[in-house]
Amino acid sequence: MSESPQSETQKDGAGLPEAATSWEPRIVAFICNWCTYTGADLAGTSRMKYPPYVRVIKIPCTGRFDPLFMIKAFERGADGVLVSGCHPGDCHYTAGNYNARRKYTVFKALLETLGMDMDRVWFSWISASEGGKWVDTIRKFTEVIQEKGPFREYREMIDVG
Amino acid sequence: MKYQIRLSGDEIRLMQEVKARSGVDLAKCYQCGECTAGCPMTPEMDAGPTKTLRLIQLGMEEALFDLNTPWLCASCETCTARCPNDIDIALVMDVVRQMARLKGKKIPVKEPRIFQDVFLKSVENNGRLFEPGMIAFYNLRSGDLFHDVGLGPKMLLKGKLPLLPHTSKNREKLREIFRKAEALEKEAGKKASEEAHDESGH
Amino acid sequence: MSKIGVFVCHCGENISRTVDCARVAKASGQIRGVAVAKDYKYMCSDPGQALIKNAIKEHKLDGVVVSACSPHMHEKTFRKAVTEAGLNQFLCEMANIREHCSWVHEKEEPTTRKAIELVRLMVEKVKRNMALEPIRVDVTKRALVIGGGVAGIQAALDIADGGHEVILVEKDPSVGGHMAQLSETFPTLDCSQCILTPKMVDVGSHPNIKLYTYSEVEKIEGFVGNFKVTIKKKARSVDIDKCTGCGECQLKCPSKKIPSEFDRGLKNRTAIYIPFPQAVPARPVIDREHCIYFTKGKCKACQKVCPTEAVDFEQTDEYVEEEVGGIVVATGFDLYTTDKQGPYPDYKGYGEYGYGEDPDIIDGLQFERLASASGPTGGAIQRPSDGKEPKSVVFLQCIGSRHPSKGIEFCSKICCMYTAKHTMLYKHKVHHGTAYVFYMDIRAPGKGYDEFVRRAIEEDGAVYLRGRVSRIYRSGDHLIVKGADTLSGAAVEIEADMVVLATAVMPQPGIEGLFQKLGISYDQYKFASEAHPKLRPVECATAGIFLAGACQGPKDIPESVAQASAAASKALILFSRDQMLREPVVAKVNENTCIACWYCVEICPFTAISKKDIRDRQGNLIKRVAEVNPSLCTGCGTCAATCFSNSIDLDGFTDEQIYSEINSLMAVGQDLFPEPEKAEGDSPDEKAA
Amino acid sequence: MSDRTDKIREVARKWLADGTVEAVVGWEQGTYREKCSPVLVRKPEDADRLLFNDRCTNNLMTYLKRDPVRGMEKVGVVAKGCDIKSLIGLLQESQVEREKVMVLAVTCEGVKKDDGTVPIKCQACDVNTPTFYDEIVGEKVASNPDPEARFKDLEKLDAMTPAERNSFWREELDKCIRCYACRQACPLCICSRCIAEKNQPQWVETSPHPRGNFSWNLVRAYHLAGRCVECEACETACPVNIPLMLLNRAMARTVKGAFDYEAGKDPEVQPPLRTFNLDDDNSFIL
Amino acid sequence: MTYAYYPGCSLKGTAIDYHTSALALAERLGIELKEMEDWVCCGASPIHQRNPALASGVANLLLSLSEGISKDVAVLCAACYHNMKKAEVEMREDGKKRNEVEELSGIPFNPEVRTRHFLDILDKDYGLNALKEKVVKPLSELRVACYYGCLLSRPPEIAFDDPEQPMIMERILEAAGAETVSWSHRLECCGASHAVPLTDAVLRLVNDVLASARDAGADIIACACPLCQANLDMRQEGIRAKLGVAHNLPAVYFTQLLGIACGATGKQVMIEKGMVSAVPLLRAKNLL
Repeated sequence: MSESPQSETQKDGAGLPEAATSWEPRIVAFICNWCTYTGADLAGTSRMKYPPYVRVIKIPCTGRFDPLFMIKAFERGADGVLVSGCHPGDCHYTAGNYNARRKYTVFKALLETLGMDMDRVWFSWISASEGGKWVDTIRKFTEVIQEKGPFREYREMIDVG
Repeated sequence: MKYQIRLSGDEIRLMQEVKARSGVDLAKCYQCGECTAGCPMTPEMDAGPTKTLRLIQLGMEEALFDLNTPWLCASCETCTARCPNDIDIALVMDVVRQMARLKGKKIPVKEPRIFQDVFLKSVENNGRLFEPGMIAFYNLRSGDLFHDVGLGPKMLLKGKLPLLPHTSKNREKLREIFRKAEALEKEAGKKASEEAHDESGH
Repeated sequence: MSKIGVFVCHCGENISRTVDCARVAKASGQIRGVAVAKDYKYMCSDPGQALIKNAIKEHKLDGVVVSACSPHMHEKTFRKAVTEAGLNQFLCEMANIREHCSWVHEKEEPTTRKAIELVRLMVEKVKRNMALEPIRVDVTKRALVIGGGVAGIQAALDIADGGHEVILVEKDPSVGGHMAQLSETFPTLDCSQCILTPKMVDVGSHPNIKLYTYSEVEKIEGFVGNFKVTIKKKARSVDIDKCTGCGECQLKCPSKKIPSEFDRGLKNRTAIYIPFPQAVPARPVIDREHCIYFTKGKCKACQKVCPTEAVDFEQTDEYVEEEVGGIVVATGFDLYTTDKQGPYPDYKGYGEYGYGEDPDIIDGLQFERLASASGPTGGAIQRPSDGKEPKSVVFLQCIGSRHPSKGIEFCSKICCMYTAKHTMLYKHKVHHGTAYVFYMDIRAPGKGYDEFVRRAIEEDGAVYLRGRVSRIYRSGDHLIVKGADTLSGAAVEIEADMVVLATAVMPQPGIEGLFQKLGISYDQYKFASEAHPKLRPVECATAGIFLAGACQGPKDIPESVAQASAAASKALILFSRDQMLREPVVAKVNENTCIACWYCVEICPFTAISKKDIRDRQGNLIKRVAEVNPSLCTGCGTCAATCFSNSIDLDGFTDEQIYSEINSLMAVGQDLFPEPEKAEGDSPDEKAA
Repeated sequence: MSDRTDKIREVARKWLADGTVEAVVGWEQGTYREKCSPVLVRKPEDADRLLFNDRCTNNLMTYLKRDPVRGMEKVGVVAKGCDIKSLIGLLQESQVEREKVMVLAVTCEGVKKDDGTVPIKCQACDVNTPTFYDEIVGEKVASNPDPEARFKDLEKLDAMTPAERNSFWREELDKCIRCYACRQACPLCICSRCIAEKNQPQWVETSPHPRGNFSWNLVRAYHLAGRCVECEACETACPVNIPLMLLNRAMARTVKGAFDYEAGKDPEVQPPLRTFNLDDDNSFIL
Repeated sequence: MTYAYYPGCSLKGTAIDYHTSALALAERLGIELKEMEDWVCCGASPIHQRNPALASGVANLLLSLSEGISKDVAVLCAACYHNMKKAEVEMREDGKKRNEVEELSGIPFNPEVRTRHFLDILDKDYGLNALKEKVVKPLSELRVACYYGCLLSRPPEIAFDDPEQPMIMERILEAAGAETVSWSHRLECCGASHAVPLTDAVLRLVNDVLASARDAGADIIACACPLCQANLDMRQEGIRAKLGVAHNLPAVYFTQLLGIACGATGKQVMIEKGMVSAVPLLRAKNLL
């Protein structure tokens, strides 16, 4: 049953995104189950439209978000990472998002110190009623990533590795 | 200071007098401001109807009779029509003008008062309004001798102004009503102040 | 090797309009570990569910991914279906290709590719899912109600009438709370005691209610369904079983000048006293701080006069333990004081009103006592300084409340209404007096409430002035109140005979100590916090603890009673089953690598993690580790993300699962996207329905 | 200096003789040039091996969590102000029990590195005279009035564009050979099994290629954010001279700015990632 | 169909065109407007501004003059209508008030009497279908802004159509083939009662009304009140001089337009009386 993700990668050969010629933005969104996931559901039921390059990974709460998930996503070729949860005061678990915010603050500073391109790291609070905000956020983020192109700096490291 | 008041329980008398003259209970006014919002004359007014009613509620007589607001009321009754508490605000304005006159208060804007007087004088004299005479008399009284003077000849040319006043056989009846009404309003003033006196328990 | 089944739903045309579902099924079939992949028009329909169930049996599937709508829509449906086919429900996951894909994207190649990737992501997750069982917790079907005001009384009666035992703890010698002090109640003006005392009597005599008055909660252990409560019964110095409540002792007690709490200092009481005639229990208590025997060692007048020898000077505080399954917190409120040094040291008093030192400046509860027929004046409105009937009374709203510079920003909610009531009570008793009210806004949103306020103004002639009062000072026989009326723009000065301050509704002073014992959160003012302000207004974030009444924030009587009944029904729901079932999304600790830094213990919002000693057979401590109580854990995962030795993980959202999801997204090869034309005719057996 | 040495020996002897402690961890004369080495003194008569001078660079707190000291009922430890910061960190995270440690604090004018230079932590030291101890020896020594001076060498990083910073770090981190000396030297790397050695899932790739190196160093710095007491042991230990303290200090500066927190100051205050404030900075979140 | 007709002072003076056109129209429709004898002035706004009781007394006198002609008093002027209708409604509904007014005026009130505005008569009594049949020259392509002003529907008790959204004038003029525009200031006060003493304020109010009608695309404004018409028509020159806005928007009586539609000549409805002449417009639309 338990197959380590590592073995999975090896099985799929290079395991890397397609060649730059057919590049499409790869955005990973870590979103909480109660607010942002439901907000994204609302965007769907309202038939709002946004570009199809975002991949959602559902977590119960932004409190569950370990910043190292973000590094893993970049290691695997993500061009942008979004983390989104309930607005302050609205957390289903009362305080998960406050704890998450502290982690963001520290991790963001660390990435900045290391010279990471911070346009590729977004944080947001999107409530269950903010389907429109979800759509706007994804549209804008996709636009930014499309303008920037692939995350070459990180990919170089990956390629060398 | 007009806007510094000491409340001692007597303030209710003004509201009671207005009620006696108009039947309007201003305790119902909760100061929502809709009358001021709809009033066409608000830009020219110092206080607007809402605040005028407030001064009555608090018995601020001196400040009330200093306002131009009641005199600028155009009697369009928009305020009355839209008041959420069905207060006949236009009537209150009429009553405030009436009270100011009866109490011999100095009127802050003279023109509407003069117009009122000459208009009614004309009516009382002729039974019907004689517009050219009324305007001339108004200009004389207000000191604005050439007010709308340009309009007169044009209207004359158009045949819109009669040269002589019409009169009516019922003129006397009309004058009688004028006289009686005047007597009654004075009496009502006395009664109102007595009632107010009684109710406030002094 | 996993055997996963993938079931792609067309949702009529809702998905298939923009997503090539057949291709999604085909591509899914090529993911390693996928044994079967099918698409179908309506997966949630009976035939759709049958298709899944048959596939589970036929292919001996050990995981299912239903690629359809949002899990918030149909996760329960499909989990039930797989359970019926013999698969553990937590081995079924949903890939959301409707709300998150078909509905929000155009019909184009990347949309179908996204759908395939979403399936792939869930397949990788499901491969690492564990068969989990819902957590079962035994329930003790008894309730603890803390606080014997109207909210506590109502909650206790409702639970007791529901057939369960209730432990009602009240810190004062009698139940009744503040409502017992009120004269009449808005907006109906019925007599407060008349409607409350029958309920107080019921509480005292209900076979299912165990009443602890003059008692406090000392300690609370355990968790939902299984709390163990220690109650301190303060020494009453009277044996209430022997006492008949005849009152002889009160008459003989020589210490008579103690300000009565019940009458809010407007009347005195004795050292041995029954707080008010309708008290339940109607038994006295000795106030040892003021009792001559306890302070000077001599007297015992009460003991001598007692016909039943009920007075017992040797009594000591007693501790009893009770086991309960749910707790209703109904500790109520108290009023802010304008004193310089009040019971709320964090908030400033009102020096501009003389710090509450003038006897004719009173608060709302004192006015209630003045107006009450059972009060110190027998219901006559008399000012405290000299007993004269006040000819003008000025009522000030928003004292403390909505006054950030004094430290309080909230609206106390009930003052507009009770002030209107006060003006009416006053005018009904003092016909020629004038009642003035300084207010900032009138907040009267309730059934018959605004009409009530308008009645006070229109019929009873209360003069409402929109503004605050800047100063109150004494001038001879009068109090000069200097305020304003912003509607007229006037500065207003009133010579008042008495001033009534509608002071802020505050939690009981020091109540946070109890909240800490309960492990429930509270706001900056020490009002208890609800789990969700809109959808869970009665529950605490801590499971099994419910809120009733003004301990949560300012509330009037009907609201407190309604919330009390709601809290009672929450408790009754809890007691309706022998065991509770909970989603097994809970944290678990890897004891091998846990280094006992206690970050998880500190950060858990539900105090679900505790410190555990691991000992060898001889009892020697080997190491200490964190331990999760699955009954308390709600599965937020904050601990898992915080632990830097990564020794704590969250079932259902394990690090491994999330990593494999990330990996699945990125490890995308060309072969995963068969071209649409190739899909035709080339379908591998059974991969497309 | 010799005065402090005498006093240290005196206190240690007394503690050992009257059974206050089982052993005292301190410094003794090393065998290589002027360097001092850690020593564990168990008998009163061995107390004279202890000394204090400006080559007592090692942070002895790391020994508190290692055998055999870990198993002792009570142990004395000689400590400079900076060493005590790491003790406070360990106390906050319950790695050491206060009642099992006797802190013999020593005032300090600063120590020298092996190459004779003065470390930044000494240049901007704010604990020359320790404030947290059981016993203290030495005259009071004034501290640098501006402890923030230690952030001065971050300015060269601040001045770079993100791209420049990125290539700077790429170059530095490429050197990493994944020997984990930094981790071993760190008094606050307290995990019994480091995340770098966990493979289910594989948090950090193990081989020393740029991607794995980047991740490892990032993880290390992140896990020390708000905890690192800037003792410089990691940087000193690094065989390929990666400027690890630049990263650590950048995090310390962030934590100070965002949460007004300094590691190793007060054992009663919650470390920043173990708590939160309702009004923490929210400006960067959409 | 005979009505007791109360013209009021304006209709014998500044609004002679209203009077004339109404009679011309009535004749063509076969409605008899029989002028009450020896009527007096209703006192307009000044009378109740001085003394509300006086206004009711005079109104009662006027109502009594209908005796022998009809119980329905036809009124064209909005101010007259307002004063009379208000007194009538009050007296009918409030016995105390009725006693006071009867006492003051010395005249018994006949509760059968109804004050009727001519618009109401056309709409309810005559009927739009009948009106349509009389139309010989439809007002095609004439975009009319119907202006009610304030007094016709305030207080709401005296209104003969929805007091906030009346459509009666639109219905009638549309029956005569006109196109009506939807505009915002249909019920706003033009300030007529201050036309003499507070001219500046009145210019502002009239300018707002005219601008609203113009912005809505109106060719012409139809009025049902002599004070409104006088104000809207005569003040345009003052607005040009003082506010620098040239509207040049004719304001005529609805009776004038209806008269033309029913075959009256321009002269018969005195269309030339307007200060801002409607003649060029009506000629262009082939109505003259």
